Amino acid sequence: MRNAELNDMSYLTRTPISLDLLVAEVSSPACGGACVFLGTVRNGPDEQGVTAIEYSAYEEMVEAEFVRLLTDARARWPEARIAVRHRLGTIPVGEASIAIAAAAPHRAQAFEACRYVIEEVKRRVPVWKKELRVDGSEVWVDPSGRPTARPSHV
Amino acid sequence: MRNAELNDMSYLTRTPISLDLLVAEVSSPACGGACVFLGTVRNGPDEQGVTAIEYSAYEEMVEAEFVRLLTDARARWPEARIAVRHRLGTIPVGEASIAIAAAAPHRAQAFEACRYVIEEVKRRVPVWKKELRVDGSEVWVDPSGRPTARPSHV
Amino acid sequence: MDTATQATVRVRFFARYAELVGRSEAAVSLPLPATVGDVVRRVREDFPGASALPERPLAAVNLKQVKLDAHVQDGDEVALLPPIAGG
Amino acid sequence: MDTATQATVRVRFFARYAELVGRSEAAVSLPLPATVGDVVRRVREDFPGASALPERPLAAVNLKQVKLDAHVQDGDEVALLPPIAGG
Repeated sequence: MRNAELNDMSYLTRTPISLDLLVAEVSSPACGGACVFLGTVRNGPDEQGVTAIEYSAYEEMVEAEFVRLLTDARARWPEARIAVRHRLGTIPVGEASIAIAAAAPHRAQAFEACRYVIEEVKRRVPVWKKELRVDGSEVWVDPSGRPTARPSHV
Repeated sequence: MRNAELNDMSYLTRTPISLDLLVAEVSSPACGGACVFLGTVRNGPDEQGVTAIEYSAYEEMVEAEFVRLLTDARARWPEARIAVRHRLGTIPVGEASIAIAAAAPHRAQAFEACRYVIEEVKRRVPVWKKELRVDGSEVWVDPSGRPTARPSHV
Repeated sequence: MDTATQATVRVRFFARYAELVGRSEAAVSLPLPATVGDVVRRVREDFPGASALPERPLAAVNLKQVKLDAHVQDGDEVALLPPIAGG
Repeated sequence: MDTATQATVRVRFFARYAELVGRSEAAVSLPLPATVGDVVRRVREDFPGASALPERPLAAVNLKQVKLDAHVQDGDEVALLPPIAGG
């Protein structure tokens, strides 16, 4: 089953992501384990009063890149069933910007496939973040780690 | 926050586990990533017509063991926030018997803490499974892997 | 027998072991000092189905896994655990 | 100029780059053969804020990341991408 491709479903959403629904997309009687990763907007000690992050994307390329990325993941873990949703727009602290669910017959495959997808997303899916701060300032997040532009979750 | 200990909440349940609620227990503005593991009842090619698994436990020891196990996990990943629920009773194929949520400032910690907890659960939390099969037979699952008694998810 | 040299422990059986022994718990008295291994031997002798239990089962005392050479005290709860299949 | 030796590509700017250039897209014509690097140079010369773009930005042609020495054809969509911060 390749839900996302078959139904031409978008990997992008502008509304909160339901974990239970995402997991339902990958669950199957043949799978004994599912690993889910949630990336959430952070305002920790490394951040400077972040209230939300505005996510934007090269949307057509995000869709194309997710198809390629999930094709790669399925080649590595043929028995895994993987679903992913990336949220765009203004996302408040604590809410999820991305959710990945990977179900597999054995749990090691589920953990590995899920981890692979998030690492590849960070590397190749064209999404950008602008931190919105309590003082009203707005700062583009530079993943290379310049002081004024920390990634919200790394 | 040690929700489970503070509120004297049980790690055991006899009703379906809500992932969204479990994740809400661990989410925090300081956490940028959360990893969730779900163990689900499987009826794959290795199983022989499993319709459900009946889970039983040494319940008082499960509670004590989870306190020890989570104390160990928090010593290894002090910034992680971890919640776990193990379901008992008759669980149909496809539904979750266990869910673990680990949130942390950085995603590597979340993945590692979540994986640690499920591996330790398999090793030391006194829970037993009896497979209920379509032909009406009932077979205790022997995790050491004897042919008539495969683990439902390993 | 002097009570100071005698212990009564509560023994609990779970899952397949409870089915084999036909009960989920039993009280066992034995002279001190005694180990969990002594409790297991006594159980295997005294209860009909218990001879089918392994000689060296997984065991817990007072909710914590122990080795069979661990000592027991009067009032302890000793549990005999089939191979753990949690998760 | 002969159209066979000339390409017009659609250039798209995203996130911080769109802010720097003050627009989200532009049409750029240039003689063939041409590479993505040629498109970047042309953009940095022709558009006011674009001189602040890096000389070697991340780029995609037709929705796929490419190196700057990749060739472009007439009708291609060339995107200049700030460092990716997805997830």
